[in-house]
This record gives sequence, structure tokens and C-alpha cells, in this order.
Amino acid sequence: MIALLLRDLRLAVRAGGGFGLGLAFFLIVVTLVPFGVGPEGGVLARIASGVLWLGALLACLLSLDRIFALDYEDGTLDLLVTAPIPLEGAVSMKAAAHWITTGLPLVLAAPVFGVLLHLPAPAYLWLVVSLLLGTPALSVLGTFGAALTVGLKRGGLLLSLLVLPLYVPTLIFGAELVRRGAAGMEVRVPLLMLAGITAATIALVPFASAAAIRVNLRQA
Amino acid sequence: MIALLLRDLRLAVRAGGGFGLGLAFFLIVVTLVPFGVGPEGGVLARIASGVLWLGALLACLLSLDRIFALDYEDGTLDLLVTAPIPLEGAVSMKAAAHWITTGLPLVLAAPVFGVLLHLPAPAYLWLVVSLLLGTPALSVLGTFGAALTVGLKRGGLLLSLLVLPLYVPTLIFGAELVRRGAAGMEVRVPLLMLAGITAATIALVPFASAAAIRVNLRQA
Amino acid sequence: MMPELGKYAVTVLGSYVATVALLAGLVALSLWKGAKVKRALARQEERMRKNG
Amino acid sequence: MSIWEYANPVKFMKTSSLVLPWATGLAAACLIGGLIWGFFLTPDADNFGSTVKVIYVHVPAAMMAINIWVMMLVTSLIWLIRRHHVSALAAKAAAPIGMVMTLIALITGAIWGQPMWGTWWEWDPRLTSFLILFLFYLGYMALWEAIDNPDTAADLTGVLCLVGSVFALLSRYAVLFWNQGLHQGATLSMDSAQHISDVYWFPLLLCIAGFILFFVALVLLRTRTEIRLRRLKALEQRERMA
Amino acid sequence: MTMLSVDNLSVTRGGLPVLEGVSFTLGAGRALVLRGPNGIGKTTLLRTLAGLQPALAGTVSMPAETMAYAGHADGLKAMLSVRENLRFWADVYATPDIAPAIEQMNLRALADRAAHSLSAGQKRRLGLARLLVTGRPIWVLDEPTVSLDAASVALFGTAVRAHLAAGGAALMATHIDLGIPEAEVLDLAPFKARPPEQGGFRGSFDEAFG
Amino acid sequence: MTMLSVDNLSVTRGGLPVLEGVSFTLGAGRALVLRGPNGIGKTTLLRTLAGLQPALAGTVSMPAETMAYAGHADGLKAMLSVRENLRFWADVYATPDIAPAIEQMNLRALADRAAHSLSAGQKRRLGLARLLVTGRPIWVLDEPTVSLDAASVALFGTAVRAHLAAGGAALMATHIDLGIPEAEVLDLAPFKARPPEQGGFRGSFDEAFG
Ligand code: HEM
Ligand SMILES: Nc1ncnc2c1ncn2[C@@H]1O[C@H](COP(=O)(O)OP(=O)(O)OP(=O)(O)O)[C@@H](O)[C@H]1O
Ligand SMILES: Nc1ncnc2c1ncn2[C@@H]1O[C@H](COP(=O)(O)OP(=O)(O)OP(=O)(O)O)[C@@H](O)[C@H]1O
Ligand SMILES: [Mg+2]
Ligand SMILES: [Mg+2]
Repeated sequence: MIALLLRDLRLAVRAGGGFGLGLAFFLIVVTLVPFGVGPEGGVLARIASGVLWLGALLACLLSLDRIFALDYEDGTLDLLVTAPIPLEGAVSMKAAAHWITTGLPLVLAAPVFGVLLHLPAPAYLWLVVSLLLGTPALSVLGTFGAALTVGLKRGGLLLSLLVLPLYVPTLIFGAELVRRGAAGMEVRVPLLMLAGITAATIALVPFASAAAIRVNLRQA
Repeated sequence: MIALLLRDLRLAVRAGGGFGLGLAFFLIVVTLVPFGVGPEGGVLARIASGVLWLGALLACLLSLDRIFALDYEDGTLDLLVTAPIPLEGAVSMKAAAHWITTGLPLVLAAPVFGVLLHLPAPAYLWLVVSLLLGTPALSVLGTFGAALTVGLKRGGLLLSLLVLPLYVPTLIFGAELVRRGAAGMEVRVPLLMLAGITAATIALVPFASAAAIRVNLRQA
Repeated sequence: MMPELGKYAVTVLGSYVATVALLAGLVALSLWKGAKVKRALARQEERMRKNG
Repeated sequence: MSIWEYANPVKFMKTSSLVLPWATGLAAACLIGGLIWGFFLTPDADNFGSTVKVIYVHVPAAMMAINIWVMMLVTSLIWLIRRHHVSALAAKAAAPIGMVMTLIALITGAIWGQPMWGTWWEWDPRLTSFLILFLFYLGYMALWEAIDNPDTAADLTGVLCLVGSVFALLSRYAVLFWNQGLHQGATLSMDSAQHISDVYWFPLLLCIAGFILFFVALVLLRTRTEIRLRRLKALEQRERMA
Repeated sequence: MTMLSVDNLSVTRGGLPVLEGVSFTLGAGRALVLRGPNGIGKTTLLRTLAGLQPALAGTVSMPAETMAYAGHADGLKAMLSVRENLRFWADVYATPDIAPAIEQMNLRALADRAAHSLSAGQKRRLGLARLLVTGRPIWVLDEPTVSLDAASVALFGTAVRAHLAAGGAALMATHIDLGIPEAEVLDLAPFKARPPEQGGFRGSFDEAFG
Repeated sequence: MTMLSVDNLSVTRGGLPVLEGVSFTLGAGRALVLRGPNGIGKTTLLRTLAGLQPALAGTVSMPAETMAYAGHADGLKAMLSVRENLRFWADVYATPDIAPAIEQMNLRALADRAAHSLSAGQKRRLGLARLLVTGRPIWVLDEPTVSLDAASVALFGTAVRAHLAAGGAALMATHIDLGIPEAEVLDLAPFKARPPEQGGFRGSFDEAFG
């Protein structure tokens, strides 16, 4: 199973989808926002935490759609299903590889992007904490969406459509955590909710993803 | 060449990437924004036109990456290059099909989404005008990025990295046009610039895209 | 010998340190990669000469 | 003998090995001389205080960031038109240097902005255009990395550089239109009315020369590496075919 | 000794029965070749045996974790080298060594090439080498020699014979000569599913309906 | 009458020469089969003739717009039906009618099925039907009969013979028997590119280097 994780990481690095790209995409989104909403520091500071969370979400999303599709198209998925590792484990490893290549770099780099958006000083810590707790759930939910759409060509947009609503709770509690933290308010509730959602997602969703893949292969 | 346009449209409708999806993605982005930035009407109204433009940009982006990749993988691109239609024309048709399935629905539906974000009343006309003038450029530039990355598996994020900086002028003039129009200011400059950029892009970029595809096929 | 930088010491020193660090890093990386490639090429040419 | 002879890798390797030590030495001399002069031997300015010393790294880096992109555009065109491998490889070798220069301009600018404008970052047109330039460098380098056939990569990055240059220029105008900024105007012009005082001017010139020579030396070194790498790939491939 | 036994199996594709009443057994050291015209259902049958889709009726019995499947697609990662591709599958199947597979499929010269730079036949050879590293006794192969030249077909024949000699078994669908004359042949044409009017199975929806 | 003439052609793959000095001519009504072991460069040669990649040296001459190419991949859209797939290519090549192609490749029963629900051989048959609708006189085919059963190979043979009889020409690479005994055969093995030391071409970068 570790072999699968390593292979996916290696593929990500080789195939022009490595660690740097998620970050670069994030940077671009952060750069584009002021072009859209205007350059005034005040407005930017108000929306900064939301923009950073949305950016993380989109960076996740853009790197998702091929997570199983490639393995499906070249026949690897058929072979993995018949291999002696549980499909649930394989799915979790895929999610882990995705998080390491996109989620983790975002967590580490988010404070730098915060500067560009005039994020208020006390918010930095909470930004990192919320992303660290929340992004694993994004990756796992993303693999679920990818598993559902694996048989479809051009699944990209449909995938977003399926996955984005699932991201709503994570997004709400994540952005709320940053906002409250920055304002010096009580953060226990969003913090616990965020951690809880992520833990439950990691524990349960891979079963759903594996089931979806099995169904998709049945008619291939 | 019209055959190509029709085929692409038909494929878009069949393969779960049709007219509705771009819109639905747009809708989700627009709904997620208040979750991210907080629900105050004042802030939302200020950033509304920017959010709508950014949403259009991202909806474009998400549907782009497979625009040539699918044809490349199943061998259609080889056959198209050897077919009796100029590749530049084929590329333009691809861009047109992309615009019809993503850009055009956004233009038509943008006012509705404007309501959700409390867009000020005088901005609606300008929003539609700016999207109508600007989105074709997004599609054409997108095909250029897709042509560059056609040989790569998982080109998605790299594609965004290449394409988004090219979107900057369109985004700036587009969002600025809406802002100025809404504020009752002079709109001639952004209007002309937007139209000029789009016209020049449509006229010239397909040649670069066709060249990129030929280069990519050379080593396939 | 150190010039008096006043309240802007951090600003000035920070810029110089950042610049020198970035440039030095780039040079080090270039030299390292250069040496590595040079060695690999020498090995390859040697091997090809031996094998014919 | 035509200038294109230097586009032959063998000739290039020979010539560059002769030029490299001189360029390195001169670059070190100018850079160290200029920075020491600027850092230790110039007075504070009225409006900037001691932060004026940042100018000796900030301005040369900013100038190089732009000029290196122009150089990449020229070498890419030479590759696309005349197909001299050295030209494409020089563009590849220059990109990381340009990216680092852009980064230096951004970082020193941000550090400078903190005391001067009271903020680390402002969406001023000059700064914003640099951020966009940085993105173009990133995209260009990422494309080189992603494609493994070297000639294909050279062709595609060449096309990207061409199209990118046009849009980088357009972005500059767009950004200027979008936001009037806080940044210094161009005071480097030869127009004496707005010429900065000679006390700063001469060490700055020396630093600029130093940065240019630094770039020349480093780009030669890196191009040599790229040529070797290209040859290594060709040899490996031939060995496999045999 | 029987390793795989299939009894009265019916398989469906896209909800419709395509083959019905297929029965055979496969013992250690035996090879069975499935033949039949295009579209008769060879691929469908093999996928059912591999557990990728459920059977409509009938039973398949074989010991757990004894089967290795190779379909029309090779399951190669274009960006990984030949060696890395094999290494990955060896890790998944926990086999220690990939060197014998590389030798047997004559891939030594290609071992460090990226899979995307292989010709069609070279890719196929790599796909077959993957089988060797699974270490599984029952091979289920769908058109294994497509794109192979005569020399490679012979190589494949040798590999299969070695596998059989070591007590393995092989089930293969093909249209062309595999170079394994000792294999038994099963023609699937007689098992073509009859329409329901003639007593055939009904499709999954038909059934629920009436 | 000569339709295609190839003179002293050298082709490269990944920057390295793979075949050199290939010459042949193909007249109206003639078929030529290219043979050679896996990886010798058949696909590369055909792609060069099709104009998908530049030649290293030598000349290819044929009238403009006379060639139809079919590679390893069929260029089918999975979501379109058989008829729609053919219709599209007919429109591209401005041929009026797809019915004869459907007949000739025995696709009538499948005409309204989506391409993704075809078996491997059925897909291939559709790929060959595409050739018929191009209306081009010179066919350049890479392993056309892969996955086909005996009946479909015969069908293909008939289609080629009809094409030749109508004054067309065909150039085909294959490892297996195409069922066209009257075709000439060109073995590519002797044209394998020599290393530079023995007077062969140098790769694109070597050349600049030395
Ligand atoms: C991230 C931020 C910044 C960037 C990207 C940037 C960029 C540049 C560029 C491109 C130049 C070269 C101008 C030319 O040669 O025409 C320049 C010059 C200069 N910058 Fe900045 N700058 C930044 C921040 C700052 C800040 C915060 C200050 C000080 C308050 C500053 C002060 C100057 C000065 C004094 C010059 C020389 C002006 C001249 O004579 O041309 N810069 N900067
Ligand atoms: N998704 C699908 N939906 C409906 N029918 C399908 C689907 N996929 C395949 N079929 C049909 O099922 C039948 C069996 O297909 P299968 O791929 O098993 O044939 P095969 O014997 O392997 O043929 P070949 O020799 O061409 O590979 C065929 O008639 C095919 O058209
Ligand atoms: N992208 C590439 N880079 C380097 N070498 C390649 C690349 N693609 C193919 N090759 C090599 O070029 C040679 C010619 O390949 P080609 O596909 O033309 O062979 P082929 O005769 O069609 O073989 P097959 O019968 O297996 O289809 C092979 O040795 C192959 O390994
Ligand atoms: Mg089959
Ligand atoms: Mg081939």
C-alpha cells in the first residue's frame, strides 16, 4: 500500500503536477482576486480568509479529476481491484498522495499569501490551523467525487458539481475559525467541528469511494 | 469544420460536460463566496462584479483541460491533423464549441447570479456586455494552454498556471468595465480595450495553438 | 565600522541578507547541478568509449 | 566568420570556458565593490533615512528581472527561427535567474514598503506587474520541467515565451489603468531635472554593472550545464538504441 | 488437480446476457484457449472470472488470491520507466524480485526507458512481464499477443510453458495463434445467450419487469 | 501509375534515427505490407509518411490530399454512436454517404450503439469503416487487423481488394496475416539505422555537437 503512495507521489512529481503547481495556482488565484474586486486594502482584508479558503478548495478541485481517471483509462484500476490489497486502503492512499501534493504545501505557504491580501495579524495562526485540519477532508471527499465520475470522459465540471456541496461544511467552519480567531473570539466550536468532520470523513468516506469504483468497473 | 463544431457540442452534451454544468459550477462558486467572506450585503455588493468575473474564469478553466487531451488520447488528433481541414480552423472551432458550452450560458445567466450577490442595479447591463466581450478571449486562450499541455497526463494544474496569467488583461478590463459602468463613469477605454484584446486574440492565438499541437504530435 | 542605520536597521539588513541569500542559493544550486551533470556526462562518455 | 558560429555547442563550450573566469571575476569585483560602497560609504537621504541603501539591491534586481525576460524572448525567437540548440538552452538557463531576480525585487520591495508605506504589500501597479512577471517565469519553468523531449520542450516554451511576452506587456498597461500607485517614478532617467544625487548614482551604477555581469557569468555557467545535460540525454538514448 | 472450475456460468454485459451455460475446469499445468468471433463475450467472461463484474448465474470456484488478470489495456504508467512499472506491481503483490521477469520478456535493454517511449509491441511485452511478477498460479489473459512480432510470441509461449511446468494454469482469449499447441481450445460460439423467448435469461431489467 | 514514391527516407523517433535509406514506390492497384520486429520503426515510418512528423532525410512524394492514415488508436468517440462517428469523418472528408462503409464492415446491427459499448474487435471494425468514408486513394494503415476474428479479417481483405480494384493503393504494417496474398512485402529489418560510427545519421543534437 505504501508502494501505491510512493508511486502516486512519483507520478505527481514526474507528470507536471507536483508540489509546486498547487502552490502556484493558489498564488495566481490570490493575485487575481484584487483585479476582480479592486485593490483597496480594507475590502481585501475583510474577505482575505474567505479567499484563501476558496483558493485552497479550488486548487484541490483542479488537481482532482484525474486522480482515478488516469488509472481507469490505462487499465491500472482493473488490475488494482484484482490485486491483493483492499481497495479501501488503495483509495485512502490515493487521497493521502493528493493531500501531500496539494493540501500540505498550501498549509505551509498560506501565511505568505495572507500578506498579499492584508490578512490581519492575529489571523495567521488560525489560518494555518484551520487549513491543516480541513484540507485532508477536502482530499478525501475529492477522491469520493473522482470515484463517482471515473467512467466519464470530461468528468471535470461534473466532479466539481458533486464535490463542492460536500465541501460546504468544511469551508464554513474553516473560514469561521479564521474569522473568530482573528477577532479574538471563542474558537472551540468551529475548531472541534472542523476536526470532527475531517476525522469522520477520513474514517468513513473511503468505503463509499471504493464501492463507487467497484460499481463503475462492473460495466467497463 | 462545422462538423467539428457540431461534434464537439454533441459530445459536450452527451459526456456530462454540457451547457448546464458550467452554469452549475458558477452557481456553486457564487453560493460559496458568502460562506467564505461572510454574508454582509455591503461587502458582497462591493465584490460582486469581481466574483462573477472570477467565477466565469474558473468555470472556463475547469472545462478546459480535456479540450484536446481526449482527442489526443483516442487518436482523433492524429487523424484530424491529416484530414483536409486546416488545423488552425479546427482549433478555432474547438474554442468556439467551448465558448458556446461555457461562456455563452454564463453571459446569459450572470444577471441572475448578480442578484444573489446584491449587485447594484446599473451594473447588470455592463456585466452582460463585459462577459459577452471578454469570455471568447478566455476560451481561445484556454485552447492555447490546452494545446501546450496536450501531451501531458495530469496537465490540469499546469494548464491553469500557464493560462491564468494570460487572462489578467481580460479580467482587469472586464471587471473594471462593470465597476465603472455601475458607478456611471466613463467606460470607453475598458470597453475598447476589452473588445480589442478579444478580437486580436481570436485572430492570432489559434496559429500559436495549432503550432503547439503540431509540435506535440511530432513526438507522439 | 558598521554604519549607523537607526530605526531602519532591520529593513536595510533584511534586504541585503535576503538578496545575498537568494543569489548565493542560486549560485550554489547552479554549481552543484553543473558538477553533477559534468560527472554524469564524463561517466557516460567513458562507458560508450569502452563499449565501442 | 558569422556570429552564428557561436551557436555551435562545441564552439560555445570553448569560448565560454575562456570568458567565464573573467566574467565571474569582474562580476564579483563590481558587485562587492558596489554593495560595499553603497552600504558603508553613502549618507542617509532626507526622505528615506537609511533605507535608501536598499536601492542598491532593489533597483538592479528589478531591472534584471525585466531584461532577462527580454533576453529569453530573443533567444527563444532565435531557436524558433534558426533552430540553434544553444539559443534554446540559454533561455532555459536564464529563466531561474530571472525568477530569482524578480523574487529579490519583490522581497526587498516588501521589506522596504513596511517602513515607507506602512504596509508589506500594496496593489500598486509596479508591484503588481512584478507579481505577474513572477507568474510568467513560474509557468515558463514549469513547462520546461513537464515535457521530457528536449526539442519539444524548447519549441513549446518558445511559443509560450512569445505569447506570454505580448500578454505581459498588455497586463502592464491593464494594471496601470486599474490602479494608480504609490511607487517611485523612474528617477534613473538621464534627465538631470529629476536625477538622483550623484552620491547614490555612482554606487548604484556599479551595482547595476555588477548584477549584469553576475547574470552573464551565471547564465554562461548554467548554459554549459544545460548543453552537457542535452548531450548526456542524446548519448543515453543512442546507447539504448544500439 | 483442479485449480479453477466454472459451472454453468452466464455472464452479462450492459445488462444483457451475452453467454450462458459455460462450464469448464482448469487443472494445474493446463492451458485453455477461448475462441469465438468478435463480440461473443470473451472479454466479458474473463472479467467475470476476475471478479470485476458479477455473474448472472452459475458458479466460479477457485482458491482466494490465486488469479492474475491482464486485459486489453496493459495498466502501464507512461511516465514511469519499465523497471519502475514492474517494481510497483511487484510491491503490490509482495514478490521480491523483478529481474527474472525482465529477463524472460527480453526487456533488459529497455529497463530504464519510460513506458511512453516504447513501441506498441514493447508495451505489450511489459504488460506480460507484469504477470510474471504477480507470482499468481492462475493466469487469465485477454488477447495477450496483440501487436507482438513472431519472436515475442515465441517468448510468450516459452513463458506460458514455464508457468505451466511450475504447476500454474492459464486461461487465454485470442483470435490468433499463441504458439502453444498443447493448449486445449474452447469455442464460445455455442454458448451465445439465447433470447428469452427461447428460454434464455432475461436482462436485469426485463426480469424485474415481468 | 505511381501514386506514392519514397526515396532514401530516414526517420527519427525521440530525436534519434530509427530507419534509414528506405525507398519504395506504390502504384495504383498495389498493396505493400511492411514487416519487421517490434520496435524497428514501422509506426514511425507511417507517421512520417502521414506528415505527422518531419523526415530526417530523403523525400516522400505523393499528390496532395490523397492519403488516409489509421494508426494504433482508432480515433473513436466513446459517447457517439457508430453512425455518428462515421458521419463526423464523412463530413470532415466531405464524402456524401456512410451507408456503404457500414455495409462493407458489417456494422449494420451495431449502427446505433455507442462506441464505448463495442467489443475490441467491433471497435476496430469501426476504425476501418472510417477509412472507407475518407474516399482517399492511398491508405496508410498501422496493424489494421489487431483484435479482429477470422471473419472480420476476411472482410477487411475484401475491402482492401475492392479499394485496389478501384485504383487505390494500400501501405500496411503488420505482424500477422492480413489475408491479402497478392500484396508485396517489404521487410524493414535491413533498414535499421546504423550508429554514427558506421556512417549512420547522427541524432539532432549530436549533430550540432560534434
Ligand atoms: C514588492 C515591491 C516592489 C517592486 C516589485 C518594485 C519594483 C521596482 C522596479 C521595477 C524598479 C525599477 C524602476 C526603473 O528602473 O524604472 C524600482 C525602483 C525603485 N523602487 Fe521599487 N518596487 C517595490 C517596492 C518598493 C518600495 C516599497 C519602495 C520604497 C518606498 C521602492 C522604492 C524604489 C525606488 C526609490 C526605486 C528607484 C526609482 C528609480 O529611480 O527608478 N520600491 N522598483
Ligand atoms: N457497455 C456495454 N453495453 C452494452 N453492450 C456492451 C457493452 N460493452 C460490450 N458490449 C457488448 O457485449 C458483447 C460482448 O463483448 P466482449 O467485449 O466481451 O466481446 P469479446 O468476445 O471480447 O470480443 P473481441 O474479440 O472483439 O474482444 C459485445 O457484443 C459487445 O458489443
Ligand atoms: N517517445 C520516444 N522516445 C524515444 N524512443 C521512442 C519513443 N517512441 C518510440 N521510441 C522507440 O522508437 C522505436 C520505433 O518505434 P515504433 O513505434 O516505430 O516501432 P514499431 O515498428 O511500430 O513497433 P511495433 O511493432 O511494436 O508497433 C522503438 O524502438 C521505440 O522504442
Ligand atoms: Mg475482447
Ligand atoms: Mg507500431
